[in-house]
Amino acid sequence: MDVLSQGQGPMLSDSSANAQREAFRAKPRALTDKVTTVKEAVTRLVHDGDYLAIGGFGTNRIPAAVCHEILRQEKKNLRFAGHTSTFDFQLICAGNLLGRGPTLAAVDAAYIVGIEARGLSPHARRVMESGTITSVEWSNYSLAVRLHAGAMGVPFLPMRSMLGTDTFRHSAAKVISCPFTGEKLCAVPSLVPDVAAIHVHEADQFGNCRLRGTSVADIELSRASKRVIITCERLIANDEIRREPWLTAIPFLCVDAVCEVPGGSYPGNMPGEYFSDEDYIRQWMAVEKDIEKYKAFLQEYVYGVADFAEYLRKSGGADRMADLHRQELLM
Amino acid sequence: MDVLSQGQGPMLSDSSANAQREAFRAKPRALTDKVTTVKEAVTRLVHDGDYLAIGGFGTNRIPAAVCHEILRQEKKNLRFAGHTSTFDFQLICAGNLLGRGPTLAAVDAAYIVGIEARGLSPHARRVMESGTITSVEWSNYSLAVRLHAGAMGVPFLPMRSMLGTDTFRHSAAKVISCPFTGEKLCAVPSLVPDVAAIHVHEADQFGNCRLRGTSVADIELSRASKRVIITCERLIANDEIRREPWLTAIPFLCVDAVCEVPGGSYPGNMPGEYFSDEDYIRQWMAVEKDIEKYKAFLQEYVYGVADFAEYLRKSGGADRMADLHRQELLM
Amino acid sequence: MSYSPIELMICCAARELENGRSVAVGTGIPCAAAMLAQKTHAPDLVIMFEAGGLAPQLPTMPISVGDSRTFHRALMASSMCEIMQFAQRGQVDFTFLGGAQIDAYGNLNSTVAGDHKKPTVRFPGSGGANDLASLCWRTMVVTQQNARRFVEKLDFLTTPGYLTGPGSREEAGLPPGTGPYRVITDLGIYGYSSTTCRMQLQSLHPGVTLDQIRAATGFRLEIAESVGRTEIPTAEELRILRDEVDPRKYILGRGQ
Amino acid sequence: MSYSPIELMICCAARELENGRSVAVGTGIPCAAAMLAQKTHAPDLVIMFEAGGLAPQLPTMPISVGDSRTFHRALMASSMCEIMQFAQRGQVDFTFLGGAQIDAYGNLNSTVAGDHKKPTVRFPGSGGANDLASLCWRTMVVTQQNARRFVEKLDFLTTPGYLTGPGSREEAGLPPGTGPYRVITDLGIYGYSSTTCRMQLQSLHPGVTLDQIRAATGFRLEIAESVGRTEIPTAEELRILRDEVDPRKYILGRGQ
Repeated sequence: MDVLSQGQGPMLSDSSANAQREAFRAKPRALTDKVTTVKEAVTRLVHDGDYLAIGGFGTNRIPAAVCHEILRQEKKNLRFAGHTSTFDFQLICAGNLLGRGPTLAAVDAAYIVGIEARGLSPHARRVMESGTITSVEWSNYSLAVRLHAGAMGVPFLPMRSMLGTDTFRHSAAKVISCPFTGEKLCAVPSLVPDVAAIHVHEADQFGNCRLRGTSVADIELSRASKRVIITCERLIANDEIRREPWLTAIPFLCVDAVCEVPGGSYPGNMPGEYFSDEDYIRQWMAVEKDIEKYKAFLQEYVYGVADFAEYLRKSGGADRMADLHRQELLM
Repeated sequence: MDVLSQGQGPMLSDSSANAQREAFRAKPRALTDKVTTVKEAVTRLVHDGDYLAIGGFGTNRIPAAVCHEILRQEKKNLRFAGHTSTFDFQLICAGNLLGRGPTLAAVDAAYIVGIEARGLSPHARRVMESGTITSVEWSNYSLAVRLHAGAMGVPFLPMRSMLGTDTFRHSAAKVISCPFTGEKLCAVPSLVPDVAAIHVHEADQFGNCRLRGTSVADIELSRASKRVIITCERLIANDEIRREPWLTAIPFLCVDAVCEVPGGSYPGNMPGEYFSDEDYIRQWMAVEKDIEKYKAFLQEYVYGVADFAEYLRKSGGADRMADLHRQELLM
Repeated sequence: MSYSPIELMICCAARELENGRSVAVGTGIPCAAAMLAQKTHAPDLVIMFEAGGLAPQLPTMPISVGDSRTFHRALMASSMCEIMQFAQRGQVDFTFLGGAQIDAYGNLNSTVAGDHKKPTVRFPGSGGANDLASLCWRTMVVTQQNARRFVEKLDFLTTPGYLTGPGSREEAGLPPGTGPYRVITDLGIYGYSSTTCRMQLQSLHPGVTLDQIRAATGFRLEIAESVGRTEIPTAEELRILRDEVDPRKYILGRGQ
Repeated sequence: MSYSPIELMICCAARELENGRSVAVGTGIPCAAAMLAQKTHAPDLVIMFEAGGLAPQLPTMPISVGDSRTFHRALMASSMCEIMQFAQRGQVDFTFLGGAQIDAYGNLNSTVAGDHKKPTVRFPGSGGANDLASLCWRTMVVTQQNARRFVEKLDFLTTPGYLTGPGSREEAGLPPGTGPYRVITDLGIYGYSSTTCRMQLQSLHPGVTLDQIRAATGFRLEIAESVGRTEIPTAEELRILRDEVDPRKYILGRGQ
C-alpha cells in the first residue's frame, strides 16, 4: 500500500495479525479457577523483555500491586505503553538508575513523566533524560487506537490526528490516503502487549470483570493483550456475573490471572471506593528528588515488604483508607 | 492508496469523513426535551430517499413502531442497511409492489429476506426477485465495521473477511495490503446513515439510553448516524441516568427524538420484557403469500390504525403481552 | 434404539466439538449439537452467538441468534463486533454453517439462485457466515445432501471454503490455518483432502451405500483411504437430546 | 473588587465558551473556566474529559482528568475512544490546551526541551493534546506569557496549531475548519490572523502596555486593527469563582 510519509520512530512491538492469531489461538478457553497471588501471577506472566501495558488512568484505577511486584522481582528491559501513564510510570521508572533492573528499556510515549497538575516526577525525568531509554512518541488517542487494532485483530487502523507534527515524525505511524475518498489519514500499527495488568472493582474466579466509572482504554487493552493479569477490589460469585451478563466489561476468555487486592489502586483513586491520596503522592514526588533518600524509601516500602497488603499497612493502613473513602464520597 | 482489487457494487452512501464532520458539527449539543410521538419523529427525521438503518437483531429489540410509521407515511425510495435484518426488513418491504411507495429503492444486503429458522418472507422475496431493487452484498460483520468506521469518524476500516468471494465482488469493498505488515486486508467504507431508529429499554427525556442484553451493532449505529430516533419501553428520570452513568449505552448527544412505546419491539423479543410472538410471525409469513390478502392485512393493521398502540390492541393487546412476558421469563 | 436422520446428524456434529474449545453457532441443529456436546463429553465448550451472547446456560433452544435465550445466564451479553473480534483475533475454534449450495471445496451459496440482478430465488445472503468461515479456525457444515445442493458450480460464492483449492485462501488474504473441516449430512461425514482441498468421504451412515452418496453429489467426490461406518447415536445421547436439549421437538420434530 | 491574574485568565476563558456547545477540558484553569461558564452564561455547555467523563455535575475541581469527579453525576462515564470519537466525528466544539512552548502559529511543545534523544527536560508528551487540537473545531490555549514560552521556534512540535501557516493543516490531512482560536495569557487575549494564521493581539489586560507584550513575546506578533482593553472580572464572576467553583483555592491559590 502507498505510503505518503512515515514517522522515523522504531516499532517496539510486532503488528502482524497472523502472528497475533497464533498467539491467541493458544489462549485457554475453559472456565478454570484463575485466582492466585500477585507474586505468582507476575512470576508466571511477566518476563524480562516483555512489552507491558498498565490499565487505568495514571492515578485512577491502576494495578499498583502489579507494578510493585514487577519492581520486587526486578524484571528487566521491559518495553512499556506510556498511555495516560503518570504514577504507574513513576513506579516502573523506580527500577532504573537505582542499582537494580533496569526495569524499563523502551517506551511508546503518549503521556509519561508528568503527574498531571501535580508536576513532573523527578526520578522519571532522570530516567527519561539519561539517554538510556528508547522513546517513541504517540498521542493518548493514537495509542488507544493501536490497542483497538489489537483488539480487532487487524494490523493497523486509520485515524485523523498526529498529522503534520514532530509527534508523528518521532512515531512509527504512516500517512496514507483513503482508498475510497482520498482523504489523508494517519495509519497506526496494532499494539499487542505481551502482558497487561488491569485493576477492576469486581471479578469472579474465572476472570469475568465488572468496573464502575470510566473504562479509559481498558476494554481495548484487555482484548489486545496476549496475557492479562486482573487485580480486583473484591472477588464475586460467578452467579452474580450470570445474573446481569451485560455488565461484564472483561470476559474470562481474555484473562490469565485474578488477584484479589483490596485498595489495589492506592495511592490512586478507585471510583466509589476511595479517592487518591494527594498528600502521599506529593511526598513520593518530594522523596524522589534525592536519589539516596529515594533508594531508602523504596527499600522500606517496596523491596522490603512481602506484598501490597504489608505496603498498605505501612502507608497508613485501614485508617488512611477509611479517610480516603470519606473523601471519595465527598463526606 | 494502492488498491489490489475492488468489488463492483455501487456505494449507496457517502463515506467522506469531512462531509460527515460538517453534518455532525450541526447536531445539537444542549440538553433539550426530545420526547415526542413516533408520528412527529418520522415526519421530521425520515425523508424520501434517505439512507435508513434499523437497530436490534431482526426479531429482537427492534423499533417496530418506526417501521410501521414509515409505511403509514408512505416514505419513498429509501436506501436501507440490511444488517441482521429479518422482520424489520419484512416490514419495510411491505411498502413495495403493493400499490404504495416504493418505500425501498436499494439495500446494502448482509442478511435480508430470511426470518432465520422460520424460513423466507414470501413478500420480501417478491420484492428482491422483482429486479427493481439495487442490492449490494456485504456480511453482517462488514456492515457492523462500516458503522464502526462511521462511529469513529474515519472514511474506512480494514478487516479480514469477505476476501475471495462473490460477496466481495458484489460489494463496494476493496482489497488493500497493510502498510506495516503487507498482510492483505478487506477495506470497507464508513457507513453514515441519514437516519437510524433504535429501540431500548429505558431513555430519559434528553435521549440518554440504557439497554439490557446484547447491543448487536446499536452502539456503533447510534454514533454513526446523522439523525437518531429512539423508541423505549419506558421513560426514566434524568436523575436515574446520573446515578450510574457507566450504564448509559447511548448518550443524549447522539439522539434527536425520544418516543415512549411500550411493547415497541412486538412481535419481536424484548430482553427481560416479552418474548417474540412466534405464532404471530408465522401468521404474518402465511398471509404474505397472497398479495390481495396481504394488502387487506396491512390495511387493517398498519395503514388503517392511528399508531402502534392501536396496532397492539388489535393484535392481542394486554393479554397477549402478558403471555409473552411469562414466556420471556420461562414461566 | 431407533433414531431419526436429524438425531444422527446432531450426534455426529456434537462428537466433533472438543472440550475446552469455543464454537460460534446459529440456531437449529448447530445449537443442538453444541448443547449435546456440553452435556456429554465437552462440558467446557464455550458457546458464542454472533449477536453477542457469550457462554450462556441455554434454558431451551433459541429461536433467533439474537433472542434472550442466547445470553440467558451468560458470562457476557456483548455485541456483534465483540464476538467477531474474538474470531478475527483467533479465539474461536469452530463454527457451524449451512447453505443452499455447497461445492467440492466447501464454498457455500446462501445469496441467490440464478442471476444476482434478478434472481429466481433470493436467499438471505451472507449474514455472519462469510465472516465466521473466514475467521474461525475450523468450519463445519451440517446439511441435507442431494445433487441439487452438492453442486459442481455455485450460482454465487457467498462464503469461502477452500475457494479454488490449495493456497487460494491464503492468496486471497484470509487468515492462514483456517478453512472447512467437516461436512455432516443425512448420508455421511466428510473431511477435506490435505493435498487437493476437495471434499472427501470419511464415513458412511448406517445402511447408506457409496452409490447413494455418489447419486446425491453433483461433483467428483474424493474417498478416504479407509471409509468408516458412522457410530449410531447411543441411548444416552438420544436421552439427553430428547429430554434435555430439545424436549419441545423444535428441531427434532422437523425430520418427521 | 481586586482580582488575581489567574482569576482574570479564568474569566476571559469562560467568556469565550458559548452556551449549547461542547468542550473537552483538562484539570486546572480550563476546568475552572468551563465550570464558571456553566454557572454564568452557558448553563448548557457540555463538558467532556478525555478519560471518558461526559457532562458531569462537577462537585469540586477534579485533580486528575480521570478521577471520580470527572464523571460525578455525569450523563455517561465512557472511555477515551468514546470521547475522542466524538471529537473525530466533529461533535466537540472547543478544547483548552497548554504547553511549555507556543509559536506564532499556535503550535505547542509539551514533549522535550533540547534534543529528543537526550533532552535537558523531558515533559509529558502529547497526552491527548495532539488529538484534541487536531479534531476539535476550536483550540484555546491558556498560559503564562513570557519570551521563553512564546518562541520563534519550538524545540519540538508536539501539537498542531496552524503548522507553517495558511493551508498547511489541510495539506497535512487535518480536518478542514479546525485550528487555534484564542490564546489567553496573564497579559492579554490573542486570536489568529485570517490571512497569515499568525497570532494576533486582540485585547490588552488592564494596566498592560504593548511594550510589555512585545518583551514577553519571542516572535513577531501581529496586532489587530483595534486592540481592546480586557473587561475586568465582575463581582458576580469573582463570587462564583471563589465561592462555588474553587472554594478550596486549588487553582486560585496558585497565583499567590
